[in-house]
Amino acid sequence: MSQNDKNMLKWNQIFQKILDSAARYLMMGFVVLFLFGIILLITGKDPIQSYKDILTSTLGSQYGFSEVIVTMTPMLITALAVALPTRIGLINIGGEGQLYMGALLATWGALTFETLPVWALVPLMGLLGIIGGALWAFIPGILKSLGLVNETIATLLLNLVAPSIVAYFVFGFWHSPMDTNKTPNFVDAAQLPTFFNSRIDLSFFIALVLLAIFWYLMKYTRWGLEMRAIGGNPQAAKRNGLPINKYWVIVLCIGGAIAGLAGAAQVSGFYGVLLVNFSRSLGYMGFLISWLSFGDPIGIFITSFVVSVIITGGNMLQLTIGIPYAVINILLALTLFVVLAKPTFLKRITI
Amino acid sequence: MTLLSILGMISSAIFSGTSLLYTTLGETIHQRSGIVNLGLEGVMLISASSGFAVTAITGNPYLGVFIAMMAGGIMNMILGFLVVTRRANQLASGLALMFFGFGLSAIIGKPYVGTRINALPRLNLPGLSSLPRLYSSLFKFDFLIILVIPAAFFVWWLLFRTRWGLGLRAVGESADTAFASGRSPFLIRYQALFLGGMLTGLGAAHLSIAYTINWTEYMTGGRGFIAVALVIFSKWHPLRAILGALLFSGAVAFQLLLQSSGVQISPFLLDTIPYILTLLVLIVWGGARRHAAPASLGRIYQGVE
Amino acid sequence: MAKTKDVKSSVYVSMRGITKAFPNVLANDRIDLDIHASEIHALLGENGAGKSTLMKILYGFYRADAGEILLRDKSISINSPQDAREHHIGMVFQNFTQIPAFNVLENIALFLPDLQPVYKQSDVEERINEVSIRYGLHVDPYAIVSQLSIGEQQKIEILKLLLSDAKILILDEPTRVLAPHEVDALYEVLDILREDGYAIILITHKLNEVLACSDRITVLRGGEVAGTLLRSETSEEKLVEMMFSKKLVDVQKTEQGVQKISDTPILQLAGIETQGEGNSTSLKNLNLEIHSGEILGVAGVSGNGQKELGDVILGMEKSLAGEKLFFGKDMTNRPIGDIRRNGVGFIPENPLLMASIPYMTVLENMALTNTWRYSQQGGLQVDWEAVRADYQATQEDLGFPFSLYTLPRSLSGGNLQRMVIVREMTHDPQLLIASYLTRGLDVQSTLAARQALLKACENGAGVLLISEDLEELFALSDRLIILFNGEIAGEFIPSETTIYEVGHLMTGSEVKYVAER
Amino acid sequence: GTTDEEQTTEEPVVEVSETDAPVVEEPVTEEPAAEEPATEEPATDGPCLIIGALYGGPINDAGYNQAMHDSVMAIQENIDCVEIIEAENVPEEAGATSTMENMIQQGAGMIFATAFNHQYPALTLSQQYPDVIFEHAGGWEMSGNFANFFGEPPDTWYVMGVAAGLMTETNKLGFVAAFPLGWTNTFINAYTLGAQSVNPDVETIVAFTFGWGDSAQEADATNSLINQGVDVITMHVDSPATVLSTAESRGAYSIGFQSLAAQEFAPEYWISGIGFTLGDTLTWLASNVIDDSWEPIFLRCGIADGCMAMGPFGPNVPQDVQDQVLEALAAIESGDTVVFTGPVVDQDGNIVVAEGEVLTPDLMSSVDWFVQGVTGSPQ
Ligand SMILES: Nc1ncnc2c1ncn2[C@@H]1O[C@H](COP(=O)(O)OP(=O)(O)OP(=O)(O)O)[C@@H](O)[C@H]1O
Ligand SMILES: Nc1ncnc2c1ncn2[C@@H]1O[C@H](COP(=O)(O)OP(=O)(O)OP(=O)(O)O)[C@@H](O)[C@H]1O
Ligand SMILES: [Mg+2]
Ligand SMILES: [Mg+2]
Repeated sequence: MSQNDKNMLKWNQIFQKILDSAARYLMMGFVVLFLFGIILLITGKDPIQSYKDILTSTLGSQYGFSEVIVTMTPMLITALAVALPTRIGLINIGGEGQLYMGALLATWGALTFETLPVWALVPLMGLLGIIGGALWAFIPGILKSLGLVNETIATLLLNLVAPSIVAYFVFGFWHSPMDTNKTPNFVDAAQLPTFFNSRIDLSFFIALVLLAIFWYLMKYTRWGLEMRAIGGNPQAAKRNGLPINKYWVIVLCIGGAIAGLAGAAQVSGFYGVLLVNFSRSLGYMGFLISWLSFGDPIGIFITSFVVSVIITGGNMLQLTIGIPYAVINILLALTLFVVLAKPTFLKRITI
Repeated sequence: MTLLSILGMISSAIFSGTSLLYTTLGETIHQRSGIVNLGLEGVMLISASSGFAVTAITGNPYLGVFIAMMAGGIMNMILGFLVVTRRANQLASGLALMFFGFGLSAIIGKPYVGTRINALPRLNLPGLSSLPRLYSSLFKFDFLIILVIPAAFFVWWLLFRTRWGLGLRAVGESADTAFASGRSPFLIRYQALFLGGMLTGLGAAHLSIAYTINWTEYMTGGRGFIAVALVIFSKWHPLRAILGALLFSGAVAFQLLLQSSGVQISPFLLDTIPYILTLLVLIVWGGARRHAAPASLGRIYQGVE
Repeated sequence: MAKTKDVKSSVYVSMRGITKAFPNVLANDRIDLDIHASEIHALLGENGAGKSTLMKILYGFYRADAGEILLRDKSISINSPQDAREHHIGMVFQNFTQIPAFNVLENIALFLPDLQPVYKQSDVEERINEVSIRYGLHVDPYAIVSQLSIGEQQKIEILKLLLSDAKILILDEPTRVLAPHEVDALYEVLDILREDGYAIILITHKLNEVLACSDRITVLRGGEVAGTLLRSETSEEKLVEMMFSKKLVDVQKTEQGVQKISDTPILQLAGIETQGEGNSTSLKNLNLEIHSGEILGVAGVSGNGQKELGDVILGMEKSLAGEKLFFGKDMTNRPIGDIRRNGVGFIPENPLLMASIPYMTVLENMALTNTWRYSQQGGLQVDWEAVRADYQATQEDLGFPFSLYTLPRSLSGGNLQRMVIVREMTHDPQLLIASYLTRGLDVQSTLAARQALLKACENGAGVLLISEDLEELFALSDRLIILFNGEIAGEFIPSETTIYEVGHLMTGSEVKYVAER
Repeated sequence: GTTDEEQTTEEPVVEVSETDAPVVEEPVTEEPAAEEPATEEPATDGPCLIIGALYGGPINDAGYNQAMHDSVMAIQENIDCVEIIEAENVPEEAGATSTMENMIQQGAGMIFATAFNHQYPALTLSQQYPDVIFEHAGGWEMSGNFANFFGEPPDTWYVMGVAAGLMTETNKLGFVAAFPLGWTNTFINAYTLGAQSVNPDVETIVAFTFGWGDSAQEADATNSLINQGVDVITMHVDSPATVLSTAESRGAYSIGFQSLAAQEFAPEYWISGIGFTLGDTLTWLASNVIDDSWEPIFLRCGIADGCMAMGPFGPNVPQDVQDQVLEALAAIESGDTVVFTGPVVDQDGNIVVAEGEVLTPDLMSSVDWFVQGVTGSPQ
C-alpha cells in the first residue's frame, strides 16, 4: 500500500470516527434531556423553557459564557490532576484533598506576605499551592511505593482529613470574630489578574498550557511511553527496567501539585479568600471528568465545558423557574449515567 | 468528668454511630461482592429525604423507615445497572450516583424542610424509668438502635455461614470462579447491592427520622465516605465494623465533650484522628492487608462469551 | 500405569457440530466428539487447537455458536456451568478456579452442588475427609489456599470435582504442574475413577502420558477434529503427525553449544539469600556462576525457587545477604534498570503478565526495555525509526513473523512468547535468563526458540535456562543445577547423569526407586 | 448553609403591627424621615421595582432563612407593584456574586442579601452597579448604595436568659451555636447575664457545630450538652428543628430562636422563644427605593420597634416564672435594663466593659470573650 493510500485510509477512518462519536454524543444528549425533562415535568416545570434558559444564560451572552469558562477552569485542572496519575495506573481520588492543601498553603502565603507586589505574590502563592498539593499526594505516593497502602484508599482517606486541617487553620489562626467560616479577605496583590472584563482569570490560561504539556508528554516523550507502560502492566514495566516506584511517587506528586495549583487558583482568583469547605466536590468532579474523557486532553476540555454549561445554567434555573439549585446535580448525574452506561466509551485509549 | 458525662459519651456514640454502622454494614456487603460504592452519600440522602417525606405525609415513622430502606435498595440498582450490566467504572459511577443523590434528595425533601414529624419512638428499657430523667433518656433507644448490633451479627452470619454468603464472597474474590461454580456473578452483585442499599437506607432513616428528626440538604455531611473508610478500617468484617463505628462516633462525642468543657483542643484536629488512625492501621497491616480486601474489588466482571 | 480397556460401552455424552468463533479466530469448527462411560479420553492438539474452548463449551463456561450436546442420546442445552453441573459434568480448568483467600473447605463448599443454604462446616469437612481417604488425596480443610503448593491446589481441584457429584470429568492439562511421582499418583486416581464408571476427558501435551493411560485419543487441529483413535492403534509418531500438518524436524537434534568458558564469569552469585513472602520460596545460600557461551540449566519442580532465582538476578527481588557480580562488578540490589543496562535479557514464564503491555502496540513494547537507547533530545522524543529497524533485523534473524502494530493482547500465547524472545535478543544480551522458554509453545516454535538460545550463546552470551522439561534441559544445558526448596540440591554435567536421578533430586526423594515405565 | 447572624421570627405570632406604615426604627444611626408608607403605588405596566432576595439556606427551614423570606414576602403583600426574585441555598460568596449578577441582569433594582457571607460580594457589586440598591442583613459595611439592616437580639436574649435561669434545676444551660462569631458570642453573653440576674449560680455551656445547617452535628452537640447535665437548651443555628426536637426527646427544656414556630418542635418542654419580624421594616426600605428617597442607613431595631417578638410560654412554665420574665421584658423595653452595662467581667476575670460604660452595638459584632459563667471557648 502506498503511503498515500495509507493516509487516505487513515483520514477516512478518523473522519468516520468523528462522525460516529458525534452521532453518539448527540444521541446521548437527547437521552439526558429526555430523562431530565421527565423529572422537570414531574415537579411541574416546563422542560423546553428550562433548556432554553440554560442555553441563553450560558452560551447566549458574553457574561454567561465567561461564567462557563470561570466554572470550568478548576475542573480542567483537577481533571488533569487525576488524568496524569491514571496513565501510570494510579487512581487518584485525592484531588479534593490536594486542592484543599494547595489552597491552604497559598492562603498562608497571601496572608503572610501581604506586602509583596502582585508579580511576586501571585507566583509565590501558585508555588505554595503546588507544594501543598504535592506534599499531600506524597503521602499516598510513598505508601504505595513501599507497598503498604493502596493509593485509592489512601487518597480517599486523606480527602476526609484535608478539609478539617483547613478548618483548623481558618478557625484557629486566621479567624476574626467578624468572620464565619473564612479567613480575612486577601489583599489585591494576592488576587489573580482577570481578563476580558469578566471573572475569567489567569488560571484558565494556565490550565490550557497544562493540558497542552500533558498531551505532548504522553504522546511524544520517552517518559510518556514509560508511564503508559507502567500503567498498562506495572509488573512487566518493572521487569523491563523501568523504575516504577519512583514514577509512582513522582507522578502522584505531580498530580497532587496540579490539584494544589487549582486550589491556589481558587482562593487567589475565584474567591480572593479561603473559605472552609470551599471546594464543594471540585476534586471529585475532576475525577469524573477525567474518567469520562479517558484522560484525553481534548476530551477533558470538552467534558468540563459541557459540565460547566450545565452547572452555570442550572444556577440560572433557580431564579427563572424556581427549582432548588441542587436539582442541577440531577442533570449532571443523568449526563454521567448515560455516558458511563455506554460501554463502547470505556475502551481504553492509548494515544 | 461526671458519671453522667461518661455514660453520656457512650450514649452519644451509640446514637450517632447507629446510622454509620448500618451504612458500613451495607458497604461491607457491597465490597465483599467486589463493588466499591462511592455513591453512599447520595444513597443515604435519598433514603433520608424520602423516609422523612413519607413520615411527614403519613405521620407513620415506621412506614418512613420502610420507604427509606426500599429507596436505598432501589438507588443502588442504578449503580448495579451501570457497573454490573454496563460494566462502567465503579468509582466514577459511584460518584455520579452521589451527585444524583444530591439533586434528587433536594427535590424530594424540599417541601418538608422545617417540617415537624413524628420521630421514631424511643422505647423504655425495663428498669430505666426509675432513674432521673436525664439518665433514663440516655438509654432510651429506638428500635433501629436496638437492632443495629444484631444486624451486624446477622450480616456476619449471612456472609460466613450461608451458601449465599459464600457465593457472594466468591464473587468478590473471583467472579470467574464463582461463575464456574454455577453461580451468576451478575445476579449476586445485584442482590448484594440491593441488600446493602437497604441497610444504607436504614442508616439514613435513623439519621433523619430518629436522630436529627429533621431534613436538610446534604445532611449526611460525609457519612457515606466515612462508612467507606470504616469498611477498610474494619478489614471488611461486619463485627469489627461495630468497633469502628463506635470509635468514629465516640471520637465526635469526645470532641464535643472537650469543647464544651472549655478545653482548648481544636475540634477539627480531633475530627481527623479516625482517618489518620485508619491510615495507620493500614500501614501497620502492610502487606497482610492484601488478604483482607476482596481480591477483585473494583474490577469489572466482563462475563463470558 | 493404566491399562486400556476395550471400550465398547455406550456413548455417554456427545458433542455434535460444535462451532465457536472468537474475534480473530475460529476456535472450534464443527467438532464432533463422543465420550463413553468408563473411559479416559485424551484430547490432543497443538497450542490453540481449540481443546480448552471445546471443553469450556461442554461445561457451559462458553456458549457455542452452533452445534448441540447430547447426553445419552438426548439433546440437552448447557448455557452456564450451573446447567452443566446439573447434568453431572465437572471440570478442572487449565487455570485453576480457586479462591486464594478462602480456605480449602470454603473452596470445596463453593462447588458442592447440594450445599445447604445454611451449612455446617463440620458436615463439609466430613465429606471432604471421606473422599480424600478413598482416593488418597490428603489435604487440610482449614489451610488457606494461597499458602498451598500448586500440587496441593491441583489435589483440591480434583477433590472438588469428585465431591461435585460429576460423572463426566474434564481435566485440562492436570499434569502440567506436577512432579513425576505426583503425576503417577494422579493417574492412579484416574484409574480408580474409570473403574467406578466415570467418563474422563483428559487434555495434555505429554504424549507419553496419553499413550500410557488413555483409552481413546482425539486429536484436534486448527479447531477441527483430525481424528479419533484407540490407544492400541496409535504411536507417538502417528499422533505427532496428526497434530501438526507437516512432518517435524526432530526436536532433540539440536546440536549442543560449544563449550567456550571464559575466565571471568558473566554472572556470579555468592551466598545469595532472599526472604520469600506469602507462598514464594526463599533462596538459601545460593552460589553459582555463568560463563560466556554457556547454558546453565536449572531444574526443579516449580515453586522451589526458580522464579526467585531469576528475579534476584534481574533485581526484582532483594537479596538479604550475599553478592551478585556482573563481570566481577558488584551489582547486588541495584535497580533493575541498571542490571538491564548491563546487557541482561529476561524471558519470563508468563509473557503476557510479566513482559508485555497488553494495550500498547508490539512496536511500543519493543522499545520498552531500551527506552534510553531510543530517546532523542533528552527524552522529549522517541526514535521510532530505530526501534523499527532493530526489531526487523532481529525478527528476520529468528524467523518469527508478525505485525508491529497489533496489540499483544490479541497475540496468541505462542506469538507473544516469540515477541518477547525477539525483543530480548535484539541488543545482543550478555546474559539471558529464560524461564520455561518453551512452555506453551508448539513443537515448531519450540524448535525455533531453542535455536535462538543457542545462537545467543554462540554470540558469547551466558544463558540461565529454567525449565521443568528435563528432556529440554538435558538437550540444551552445558551444566545443570537442581533447585529444591530454595537450595541447590545438585549440580551435573548432563551427559554424566540420568533424568531419573535428577527427577529424584527435584522432588527431594532419595534416589532408590527406578521407574518401571 | 450559612447565614448570618441573627434570625427572625415570622411576623404572625404575638404583636406584629399590621399597619401599612412601616414601623420605623433604627436605634443606632441617624434616622431617615419615615416618609409615607409604601402601599399606595398602583401597579402600572411593569413592576415598579424588581427586588432580588438571596438566602443562605432553604426558605422553609422554620428558622432564619424562613424568617428572612417571610419578611421579604411581606413587601409583596404591602406593595402590589413590586416583583420579587428569590434564590435560596446560596451559602457562599462566589455563588452569591453570580446569583446577584443574574438578578441584576433580570432587572433587579434592589437586592436583599440576607446571609452573613453575602456582605462582601454585595459590597463589591454595589460599586459595579451604582444604580442598584443593596441591603445586607446583619453586617457593618456601608456605602452610597449599600446599607445594613437588622433586628436587635441581645436584649431579647437577656430576657430569654431570665426565663432559662428560672427554669433550670441543674443550673446548667446549654447553647448550641454555629460559629464563634462576634454576634453569637454577644448573644451567649446576654443570655448568660440574663440568667445570672435571677440565678447567680447558673453556668452556660457552649458547643459549636461549625455549620449553619449541619443537623447531625447539631444533634450530636445537643446530646453532648444534655449529657453534661444541662437541662435548658437553646441554639443559634439556622433551623431550630434538630436542636429542639433532640432536647424534647431527651426531656430537656428548650428556648427557641430564629422562628417562633420553633415551638412546634418542642411541644412539652418549650419555655419560650424569640425571633425577628422585619416585614414592615423591609417594606419601608423598599418604598423608599420606589419613591427615590432611599438613603444608606445603618438600621437596627429591637423588640420595642416591632422588629422582634417573643413567643408564648410553654405548658410547663409556672405562672410566677412567666410573670418574672414579662417583668424583665418590660424593663428592657422601657430601657430600665441595659444588658451590657459595666462592669462586665470575662471568663478570666478581666474587666471587658468598665464600670459605668455600655457595650455599643458596633463592638458587639466583634466580641471575642465570654462573660464569667460561660464554659467553652469564644475562639
Ligand atoms: N482477548 C482476545 N481478543 C482477541 N483475540 C484473542 C484474544 N485472546 C486470544 N485471541 C486470539 O486467539 C489466538 C491465540 O490465542 P491463544 O493465546 O490461545 O494462543 P494459542 O492458540 O495457544 O497459540 P500459541 O500456540 O501461539 O500459544 C490469537 O490469534 C489471538 O488473535
Ligand atoms: N476468550 C477468548 N477470546 C478470544 N479468543 C480465545 C479465547 N479463548 C480462546 N481463544 C482462542 O481460541 C483458540 C482455541 O483456544 P483454546 O484455549 O481452546 O486452545 P487449546 O487447544 O486449549 O490450547 P492450549 O494447548 O494452549 O491450551 C485459540 O486460538 C485461542 O486464542
Ligand atoms: Mg495457548
Ligand atoms: Mg488449553
